Amino acid sequence: MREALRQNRNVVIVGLIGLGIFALLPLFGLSGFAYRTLTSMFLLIVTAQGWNLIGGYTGYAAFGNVAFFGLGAYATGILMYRHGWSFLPTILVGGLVAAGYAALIGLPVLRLRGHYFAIATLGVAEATREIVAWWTPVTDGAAGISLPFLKPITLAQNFFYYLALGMVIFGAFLTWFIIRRKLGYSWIAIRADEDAAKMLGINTTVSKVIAYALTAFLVGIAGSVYAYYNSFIAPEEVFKIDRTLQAILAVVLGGAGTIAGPIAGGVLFQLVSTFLIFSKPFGIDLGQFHVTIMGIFIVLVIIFTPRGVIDLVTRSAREARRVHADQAGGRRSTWTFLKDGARATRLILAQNRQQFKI
Amino acid sequence: MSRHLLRSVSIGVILALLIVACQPAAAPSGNQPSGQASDCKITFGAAVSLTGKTAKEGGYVKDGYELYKDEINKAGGFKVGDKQCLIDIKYYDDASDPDTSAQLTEKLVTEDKVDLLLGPYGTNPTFSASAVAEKYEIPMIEGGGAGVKIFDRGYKYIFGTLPAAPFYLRSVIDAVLAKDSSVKTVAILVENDGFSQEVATGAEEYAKEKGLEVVYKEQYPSNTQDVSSLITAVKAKNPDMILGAGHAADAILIMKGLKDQKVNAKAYAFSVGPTSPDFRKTLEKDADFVLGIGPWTEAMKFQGTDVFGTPQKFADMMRAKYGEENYKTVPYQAASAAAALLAYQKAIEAAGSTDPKAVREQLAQLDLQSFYGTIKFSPEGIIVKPMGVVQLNPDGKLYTVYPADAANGEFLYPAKAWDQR
Amino acid sequence: MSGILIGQSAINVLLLSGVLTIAALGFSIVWGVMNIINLVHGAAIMLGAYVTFIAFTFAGIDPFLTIPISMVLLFGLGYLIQRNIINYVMRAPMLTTFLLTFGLEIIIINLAQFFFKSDLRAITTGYSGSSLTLYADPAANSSIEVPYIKLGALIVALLLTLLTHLLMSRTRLGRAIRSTGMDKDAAQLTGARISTIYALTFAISAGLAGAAGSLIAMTQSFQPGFGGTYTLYAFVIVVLGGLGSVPAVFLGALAFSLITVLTGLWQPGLTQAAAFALLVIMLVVRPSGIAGKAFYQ
Amino acid sequence: MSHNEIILTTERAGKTFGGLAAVSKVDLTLRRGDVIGLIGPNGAGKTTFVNIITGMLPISAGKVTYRGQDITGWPAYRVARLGIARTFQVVKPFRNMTVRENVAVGAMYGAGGARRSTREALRRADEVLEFVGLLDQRERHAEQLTLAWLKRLELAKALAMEPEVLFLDEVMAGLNPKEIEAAMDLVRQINQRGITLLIIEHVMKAIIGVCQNVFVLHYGQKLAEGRPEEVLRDPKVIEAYLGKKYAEQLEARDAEN
Repeated sequence: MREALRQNRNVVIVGLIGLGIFALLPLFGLSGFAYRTLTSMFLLIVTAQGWNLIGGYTGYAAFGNVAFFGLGAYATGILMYRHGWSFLPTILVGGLVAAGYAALIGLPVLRLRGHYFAIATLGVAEATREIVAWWTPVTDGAAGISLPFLKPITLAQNFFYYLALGMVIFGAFLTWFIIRRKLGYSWIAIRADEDAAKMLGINTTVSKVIAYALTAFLVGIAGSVYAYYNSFIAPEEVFKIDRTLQAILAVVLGGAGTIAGPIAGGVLFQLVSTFLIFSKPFGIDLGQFHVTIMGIFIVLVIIFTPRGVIDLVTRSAREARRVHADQAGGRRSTWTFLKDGARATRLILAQNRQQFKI
Repeated sequence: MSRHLLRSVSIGVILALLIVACQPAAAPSGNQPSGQASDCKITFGAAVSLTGKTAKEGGYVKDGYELYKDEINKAGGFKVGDKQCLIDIKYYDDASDPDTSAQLTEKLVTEDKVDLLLGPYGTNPTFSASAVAEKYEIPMIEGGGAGVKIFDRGYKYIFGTLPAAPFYLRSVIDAVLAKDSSVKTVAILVENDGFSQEVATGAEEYAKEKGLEVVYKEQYPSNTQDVSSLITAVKAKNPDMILGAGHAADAILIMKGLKDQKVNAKAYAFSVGPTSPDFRKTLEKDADFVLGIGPWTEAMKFQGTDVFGTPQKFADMMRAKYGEENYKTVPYQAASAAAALLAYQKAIEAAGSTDPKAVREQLAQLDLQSFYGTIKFSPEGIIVKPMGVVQLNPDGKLYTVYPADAANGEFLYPAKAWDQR
Repeated sequence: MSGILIGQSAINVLLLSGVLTIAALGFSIVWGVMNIINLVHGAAIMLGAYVTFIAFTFAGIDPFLTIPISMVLLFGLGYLIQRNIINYVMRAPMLTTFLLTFGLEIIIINLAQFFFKSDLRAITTGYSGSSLTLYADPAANSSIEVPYIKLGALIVALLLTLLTHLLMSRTRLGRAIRSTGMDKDAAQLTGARISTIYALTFAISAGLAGAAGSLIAMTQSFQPGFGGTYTLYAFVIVVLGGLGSVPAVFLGALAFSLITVLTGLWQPGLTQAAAFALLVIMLVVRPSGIAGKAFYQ
Repeated sequence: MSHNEIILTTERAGKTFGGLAAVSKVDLTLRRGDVIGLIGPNGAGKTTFVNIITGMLPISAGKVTYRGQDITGWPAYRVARLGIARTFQVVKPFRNMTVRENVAVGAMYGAGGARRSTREALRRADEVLEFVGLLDQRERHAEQLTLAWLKRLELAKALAMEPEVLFLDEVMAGLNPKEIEAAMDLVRQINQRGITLLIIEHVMKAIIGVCQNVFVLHYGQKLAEGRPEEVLRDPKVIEAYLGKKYAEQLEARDAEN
């Protein structure tokens, strides 16, 4: 995985260009809707980057990350609403509360593997939601907490946009920083073979708990920002399982265990789901079928590109380049390159489809 | 060369995707009455749930909006200054999701440039959507969220045509006490969501105020599939009155459970459920005697100068437009939705423009007699309106039984015991 | 706590556990044999409920007699889904199958919403709501009641559980399924066609989900989205009971019902939190469940 | 190198699985520089024995001492960091890493790991890879290697940890005679570097070729111990271990005739 990244400097270049575009985009004037769509997308990416640490790199399929999102949101909500804190420090508290909670539940839960770990984390998240909903004196219970919003509008839009974008960069940087270090190696080793990792001297418990806590930190700060951004939080909304699933989908779409994966997947997921609500392809109103089509999209992606779109694109490009280089000089043109690329993509898709078949 | 190529292709793809995402993908389309000449057009925006958890109620809300739109356009639209303006409504489906609701409201305001906003259905989506409306200082009248917390945030542009949640079950207590002052004990079953909590707390406080003893009040989780142990616990308390604050599915589950365990109370009432057609359809005879509440029922005797005039007329028009089968009883959500547009009509006509601030000022001082009764908002923006009590009569119909001046049927009390039916 | 309260609660536990066993049984088999967390399960339960609803409302068939119909229809659907979709990810990591079934669930629920609308549905027969009074204390206005329809559902559920147990332990098909679950490569050597076995396993699971849907349709109202909660319950039940055998599912359902009913009496707002807390504790302390084994039997 | 210093001992070490004893009351002493062969029929408890010494499995009874320190029941990673390394019978490469990264993990976390940076670990990996003859494969992904290469990779990962004691669990199984020769050569070289070796092996030629002493386990208990030639002539051992093989050979011969 790490080496796939090294070989594809292109991915990094594309990423930096994309970052530049996103950083400059507001200068060309965005509608409030575009601001919101992109800000939500960044927050989704951050939760995806969080999941990627435990799920992508360490190989522990956590299904309860929404608990951290909710705790982050509630930390901000309670501190701002009850204790009059200003917003920015609550982000840190939100992240730390989530990380602490992850460390606490991680100690027992990370002893489990596979499905059992997945279900245990799911259970923890559900139980956390119910407790927050029930614990009215502290959380205001199911009724939720309302927060004032930042004014004026343009300031708020840019503030949240760049804050969220900054968090995406932070998430990517954090990931990059760690995976080149011993800790990162230990995660990838654990994912490949936990017993072998132990025998090489890796304290897998510590590695996993750190991974889980960092995951929770990223997801928690996303939750914190969400709380203030949305100005309203309620248990059934901030602890919704769908949030975990969306983050996982984003990671899988882009490519698990890569830095660019959650970003590419988050962009793709948000664009597709937003597009489906509004678009009327060929004048056909998708109407209430937009959710169904999202489901079909998920199924197709899982069957055809289980390693994510980045893997698909880079492999296709590599293959096309190889074929291209073999061809006689006369036929080398952009057009033939694209054609080769398309053929390679088709082939890879067909291979992927058969890959896990019985 | 190929590396360079890949790079340019990637940039192109990203740009293309961004353009798709950030631009309106399709021209706003609505059902414009064609061929009819009009001076101007007023566009409303609404993100309602057409799929997801509250698709059903979202559908009622949309139907209410649509009926009003059709009728007012037939009548020539709104009179703004000296112009006649037809109205149009742009809808999106928020899939019952508050995040989507906020995103769509943002789109309606900043891209579709609608003049004014209508609310979604459900307390949580309303929270999110109303925050966007307030941010842009565009009025939003919503007929689908009654949580008091929506209105105690100091917002100025949000108005609600449903009475505040804590008032929901009060009229039931009044109605029962008016009939039988010997009633002593109440049990309250509460779903664990914000709206139901407010309803239950309001009912509990009021019951105590009236000298009743609340012998049982417990929360149950949303999406619960089994309430048998709650019923067992309630039965042990032997209450005179059983109140439920939750959603229609829970109300049905509780009624089935009460019958299963032969729990006999003198009155059963639910905040949500009895007025929805599904309640009678699913419970059939077991729905008899159950009390429901509504800010509006078709039996109420209101009179207005609007396109509907009376509740009965509104109900008949709903049935004519959407079919007898679908609207055996017309749920109040449809009426409160239509009332939202009616409130806009009067405010816009008074303001002489659709300027958000001017409309907001007019809404704040609105005092209007209509098919929906008096439409008048409190300083917080929520309608001030007594709740009517309805009862499912063994003859299969739904009668309004309280207050007396709106009643069109006899309040059957106490409810017959299960084994005597 | 009075005797009547205890008695009624015991009845509640029993009645609840019957339906939950059937609801979790198919989920457990697919998990144990195919190593898949099948999120489509809840959607299959939902479809079963609609089969019963339609057969009862439009053809007037007694809901108990619709059970075979929904089992057969869901069996067929399950077979097709496994053959044409899930089979492509049988060797994929767990996450892949999880997300795939998640996507499928979205599709099925939203299509159901389109065809059946999101109206609440329920089945009310002549005998709905009538119950057998086991003990009555007229003075205190209290009694212990056993609703006939739930009693019937319990009997059907126990019968189906027994049949499934026999199918898995006594028949050639059951043996083939079990050996496939234990070691798919070894099973291949014995001549079993793995893909067929998997398709049949999935179909059996869907058929059981269909039966669960029919039973649930008789006792509560439903709309297209209601199945997800049962998938979640199935998770908890399978973990509590332990993966690997039919009786374990029954034990798990019993344990789950006990927690639900007990917390329902004291602090109903925390029923799910209690169930999940127990789940996590169970996983950590005894991952194999109350009666779990490594494979299906 | 002193042949007298005791480096690792087990005293009455035992492991039970649900009441069944897989290993019981095994006493073993390893001296610095030893090359000991651990043999026994399949299911004799050889791998389990290694697992309880290295902390892979919790030990049920007895005591493990390493350089005078009681390490009974220590978790695997602490045992590994002390300088006890092992390979796995079923190879366990990190498939999602390159060969070089695989080995670097050993260098990062093994006995010498704490003082090494990632970069130094990668450099150390190159040294080890050169030693085992895998240097030209270092950029390949582990999943692309053949079994013989994978066995070497196992060895390289363990060596990168700078162990003092190394357990080799059937590193030669599945290799062809030429590869076995090479592997034996490698084992001798490792030993020359001062590393104490305990080798589980079914390839008798290798045992005889490299081991000073052989230790025989049977039904989880020590059956015999001594010089390879003597032990392999011991009737008890032949009956328990080789006897089965001879019987199979005889059977095969009968079938042919």
